[in-house]
Amino acid sequence: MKIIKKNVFEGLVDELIENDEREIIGVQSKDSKYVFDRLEKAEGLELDYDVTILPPKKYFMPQRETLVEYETREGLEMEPVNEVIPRIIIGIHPYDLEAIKQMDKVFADSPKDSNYLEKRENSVLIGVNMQQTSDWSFAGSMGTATVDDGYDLMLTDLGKKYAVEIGSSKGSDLLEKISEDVRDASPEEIDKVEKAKEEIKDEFDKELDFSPQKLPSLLADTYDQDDFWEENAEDCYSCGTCNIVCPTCYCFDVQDFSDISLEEGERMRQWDGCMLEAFAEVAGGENFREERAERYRHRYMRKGRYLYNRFGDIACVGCGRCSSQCVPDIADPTDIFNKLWRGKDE
Amino acid sequence: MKPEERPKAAFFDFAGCEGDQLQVANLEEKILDLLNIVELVSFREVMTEHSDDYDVAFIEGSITNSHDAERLNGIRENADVLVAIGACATIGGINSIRNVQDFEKVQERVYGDEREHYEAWEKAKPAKAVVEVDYEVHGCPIDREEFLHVVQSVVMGREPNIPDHPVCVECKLNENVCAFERDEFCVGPVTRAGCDSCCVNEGAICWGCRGLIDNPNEEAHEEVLEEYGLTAEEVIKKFDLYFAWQQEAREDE
Amino acid sequence: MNEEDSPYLPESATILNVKKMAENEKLFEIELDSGEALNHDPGQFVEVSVPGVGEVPISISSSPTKEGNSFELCIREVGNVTGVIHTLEKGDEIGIRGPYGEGFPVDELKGHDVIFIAGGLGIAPLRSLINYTLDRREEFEDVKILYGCKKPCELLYEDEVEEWREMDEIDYRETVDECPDDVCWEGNVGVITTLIPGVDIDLDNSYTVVCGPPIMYRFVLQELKEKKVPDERIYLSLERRMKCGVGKCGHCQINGKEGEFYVCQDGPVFNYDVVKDFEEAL
Amino acid sequence: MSDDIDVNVEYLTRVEGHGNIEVNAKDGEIEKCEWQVIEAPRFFESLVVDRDWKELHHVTSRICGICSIGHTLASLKATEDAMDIDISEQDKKLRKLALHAENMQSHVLHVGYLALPDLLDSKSVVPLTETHSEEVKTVIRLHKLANTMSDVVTGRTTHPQRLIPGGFTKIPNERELEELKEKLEDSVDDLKAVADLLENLAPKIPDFRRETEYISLTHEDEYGLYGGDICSSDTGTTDVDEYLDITNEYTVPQSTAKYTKNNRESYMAGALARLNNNYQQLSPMAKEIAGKFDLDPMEYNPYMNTIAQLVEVVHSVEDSIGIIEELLDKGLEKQGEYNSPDIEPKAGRGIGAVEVPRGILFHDYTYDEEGKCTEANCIIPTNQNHGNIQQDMEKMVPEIIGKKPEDEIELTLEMLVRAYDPCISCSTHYVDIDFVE
Ligand SMILES: Cc1cc2nc3c(=O)[nH]c(=O)nc-3n(C[C@H](O)[C@H](O)[C@H](O)COP(=O)(O)OP(=O)(O)OC[C@H]3O[C@@H](n4cnc5c(N)ncnc54)[C@H](O)[C@@H]3O)c2cc1C
Ligand code: SF4
Ligand code: SF4
Ligand code: SF4
Repeated sequence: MKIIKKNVFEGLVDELIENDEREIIGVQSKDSKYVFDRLEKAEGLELDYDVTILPPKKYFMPQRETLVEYETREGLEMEPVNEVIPRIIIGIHPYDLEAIKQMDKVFADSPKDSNYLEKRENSVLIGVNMQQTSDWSFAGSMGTATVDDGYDLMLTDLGKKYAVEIGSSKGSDLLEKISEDVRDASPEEIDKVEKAKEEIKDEFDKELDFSPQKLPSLLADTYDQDDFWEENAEDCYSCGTCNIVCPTCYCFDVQDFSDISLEEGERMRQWDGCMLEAFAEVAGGENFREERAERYRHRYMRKGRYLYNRFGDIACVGCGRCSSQCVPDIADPTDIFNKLWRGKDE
Repeated sequence: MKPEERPKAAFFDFAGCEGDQLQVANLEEKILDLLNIVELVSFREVMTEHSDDYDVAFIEGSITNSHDAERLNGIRENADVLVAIGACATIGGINSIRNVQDFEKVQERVYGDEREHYEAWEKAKPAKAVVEVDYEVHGCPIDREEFLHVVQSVVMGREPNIPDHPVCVECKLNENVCAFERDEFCVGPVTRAGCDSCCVNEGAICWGCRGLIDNPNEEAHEEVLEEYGLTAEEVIKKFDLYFAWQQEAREDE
Repeated sequence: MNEEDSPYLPESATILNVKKMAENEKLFEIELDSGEALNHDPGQFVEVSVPGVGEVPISISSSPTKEGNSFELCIREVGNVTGVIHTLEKGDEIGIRGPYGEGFPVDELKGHDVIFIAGGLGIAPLRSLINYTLDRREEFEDVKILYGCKKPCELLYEDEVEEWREMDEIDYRETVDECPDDVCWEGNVGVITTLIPGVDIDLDNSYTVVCGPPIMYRFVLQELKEKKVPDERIYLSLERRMKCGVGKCGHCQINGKEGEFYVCQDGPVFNYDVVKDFEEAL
Repeated sequence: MSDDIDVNVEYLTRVEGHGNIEVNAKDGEIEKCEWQVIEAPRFFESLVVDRDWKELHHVTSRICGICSIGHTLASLKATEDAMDIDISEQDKKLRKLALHAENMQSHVLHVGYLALPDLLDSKSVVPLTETHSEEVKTVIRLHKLANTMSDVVTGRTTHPQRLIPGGFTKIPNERELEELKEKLEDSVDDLKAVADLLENLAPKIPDFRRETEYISLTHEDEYGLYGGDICSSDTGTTDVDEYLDITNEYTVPQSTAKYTKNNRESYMAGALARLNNNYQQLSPMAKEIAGKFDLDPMEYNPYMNTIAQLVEVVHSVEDSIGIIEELLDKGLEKQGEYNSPDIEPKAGRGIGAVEVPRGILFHDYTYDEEGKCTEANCIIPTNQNHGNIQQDMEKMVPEIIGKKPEDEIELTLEMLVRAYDPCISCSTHYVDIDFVE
């Protein structure tokens, strides 16, 4: 573990903004909320934030992205497209780092999705341990309030300085530039960091009443509680907000757009959501998940069980984005999971 | 595209502000590209030439009297493809606010004593209430890119990609702070996306100009608006700024 | 980017032949511009692209045993992409990705009786396996084909069906849901399930493969159950909305109490015993 | 040349909205000479009744797509007047930019796309894309510049999203303003090119004169567009609150729109009226361009309105550059991304007037304590011009009858109406005659 002064870190960030060819991204405020966005100055960084509107996933799987370009002037020609902008992303919370680890598995699974992977490989992730928590987060329960890996550098705020853990050579390379101002952490400082990490776990207002490891079987047991799902889904707009803001949702739609010449164009993918009505609809009108309740259930199953079956991860990292942004306030996983858990004993 | 293969296109306007035709003019240099894929044979706002020989008719504005209805019927007969552009033509638009007002009063407020003078239907109607409409370009005003996309699709013989999900989707993709989190009220959750949540991106709220999605959860949204502090009457007002015709049509079904 | 890297990049291919088969179905013979064979298993599918319009999953309807390097797709016009595909002609270029998915377990089926039950367009994927068994007839025991359509005019692969009718080495039966008075039809009239009771099924030695519209499965499976056909001896080919074909986009996921499947990767061919308890599967 | 004419233009083209021209003469005797407005009524003054003060500008913007910024601003000013809402100097400047953007957009559209074809003996701009492609491209560039400005300031080119009571939901940043300023500066060559083109075509502008009254806003510090008093070329200034004394609406049988008159049978509003009333305050380059056409007060040829529009485009470009410089010099005061001024609605009546491309525009609202609109009146410039068009026609027809072939007479009349650049789609309402003050 290393220690650097805050002003040294800011200097480093400004130096990177100035001279590094990579794009420097950091957490910044937007109205009363926070977002990951391109940094103009280190000053704009807000590392003491609760949660961002969208997760940093958008840098590896952009909201809209071209996959293929085509041209038909002289016969059909198609080219793969992957616009990779190397980036340094500053200020990722542990739960988002955990989510990125999960996404890495999904897109590295055969056949590999190079559009995601290349962007991912060309990014440097600088994490930061939480100082404040979102009212809706339950990362403490999900075991994602802290992480041991998944970052290139990890910062912990120690007042006038940061403790820095190095996760990779990409991370240590960054510190090269300021090596003179980096020193090893003292045992007391290491202790402080460990304490801070321990303490944050209990800072969350929301929590799961049981171990998340029990989710897969709980959800299997409650899959056919139709009344429960219907009741809870009644106010759902099918607006997909809970999908779009989730760091572990990755479903997408693909559409073609032609240029006005009609002789060239592109195939684009865009984030999609299983809560949207047309998600499972096929030509002719058959919809395999026609009812709000079916879609609503599907999302919880997907978070708590399906991805666990496929990759071994509980696909909810407890960030609380879905619950905080769902307008009718029905997307809180702790609410649903706890109700199911309580109902189970009855 | 070879000049002779270009479909012939014509624009017609009814009761509206002509903002959608202006959006077409606002395509700037892309108009020249557009002219490579369609042949413009009638567009009263910008050209004197006129022909009744057209393949694609673009309709702007609401239908508000029988004279207009007759004209629209004639256009439908001439055209192979009829495209309604803009909220007035797709859902009745702002004009349909009067659909929920007392028509006697409406006339009196505006015409005073001379209300008998002019024929006007009690309700403003979108094109599809009068004739069959093949495609719709939603919005008040229309989005230029979406308009181009629809024209291209018509020329290519494919279906345009018109979303049937709420504006919230795009609003989230654009990482806006939700209206409800800043003490404002928004009809985005029941309004058809496709505008790229352009009003919220500009700091405002979604007003609903693209109309209701096919299967909106209006009850839930009414409840939510009331929970956030609107009175039932205010909720209705939020909805009838743009949805008056659609809501009535749905009830009639 | 290295071309091999993108799973979303189609290969260009050319339409060699188009044949109208019924009111809404056409058969397309296609060859990759690379000249190479597709190397598919019966039951697999490809993603067919019309640039500027979109991409659709389509089962490969020809058998890998077919002569030459071309393959065939039977496509019903139902929407956007399929609508434009239907306007294409010989010589037009399209994009192909694949083959994708798990096809029929040919090796498992070898040495057994195979009973095909096809409803409507369901014949398209089954035909790849049917032709495979016919081309390698000696590797299979009895082959039975039950084929049902709504009306006689909707019968696909008419020339081949004519041959099947005549063939001694297979048992071919057909039915139509209804037959207009002015059409001459010698086969059965009634839904496909009415053919099943009359078929002899050697329970220990046969496999049944079924493909048809969603609604058909429930009734056919019911009928097979009555015949005591073991669930694990039944194979189905399922269809779901699909955007990527490679297990990423999430659209084709099927759920149930037991877990989930991705049709594009775990299917489209499934063993009935494995999917029967999945609420969303059937 | 016959003394019998029968001109019947149904749905005049290349104007916004629907109007007809009907002129009949037998043996030189005029039987009918009418400018008829036949737009389907849209009842705006009723649509806004009962609606919330936060929505009015959104609704009334839809009166006209071409002058949506102007309607929005007149609406906001009326609401702000009614509720005593102040807006900052910065917001005022930004609003002036918005108004300039619209003025430019609309004028370029009219001069370049609608009027120019007449001078080039073409029926529309479409054939010109081939015969005069460079000129058309120049016009497109200017049009695009105006729209870019509208985008940067108001968020959109038609029906602005950012303008709200009390200010803006969102404002452009300094970088955007700097880029805009550069583009404005770069447009000078294009402006001159269009001026040169029109100068060469000037002899084709019909030579017709009729003395009339010109009404516009006037402001002591600037070429009045966003604010000021009402100015009559006959009788001087009047407070905006007294607008009803100026507009004096009345009905005529041939029109669904109401006509106005002040000191004479009719008056004219629009670019020419503004230029006649406020010439001294035009920017230097605008005056220079006006000079090329000998255009200075009092100019009584209505056809010169098109040239006055060109002059105003130049003025708007120059004035906008100045406004942006002022804003940048002072440094932009930042505001939130979803700004929503803290306003307590209250009861009252307010009047807002702005100059829009076609002339002076009034919105007049009355609100109850909750901020619901109880009564509204909007008087739009095109309506104010209908009477003047009619008067012009009545004077002109006898002058040209028998001297020109019928199709030329028809064209001359069409060009006359077009010169006013009428925006008939907005002229869809009568005011309540018994409007209580
Ligand atoms: C494994 C598999 C094999 C198939 N085999 C055949 C075949 O051999 N012949 C045939 O005619 N059809 C087949 N289909 C169905 C075919 O894919 C759809 O009819 C087609 O996608 C409809 O697309 P569209 O653009 O014409 O319709 P639209 O309604 O315009 O559909 C828009 C988009 O939604 C998706 N979509 C819609 N319907 C389906 C669907 N049923 N399945 C998957 N995606 C869908 C596609 O991405 C499509 O581009 C198969 C489907 C699957 C999943
Ligand atoms: S649960 Fe909430 S956020 Fe999710 S789709 Fe339904 S309404 Fe939208
Ligand atoms: S389901 Fe909700 S709480 Fe869980 S990771 Fe997704 S957005 Fe965060
Ligand atoms: S601001 Fe409106 S459109 Fe955007 S997410 Fe919120 S409710 Fe939806």
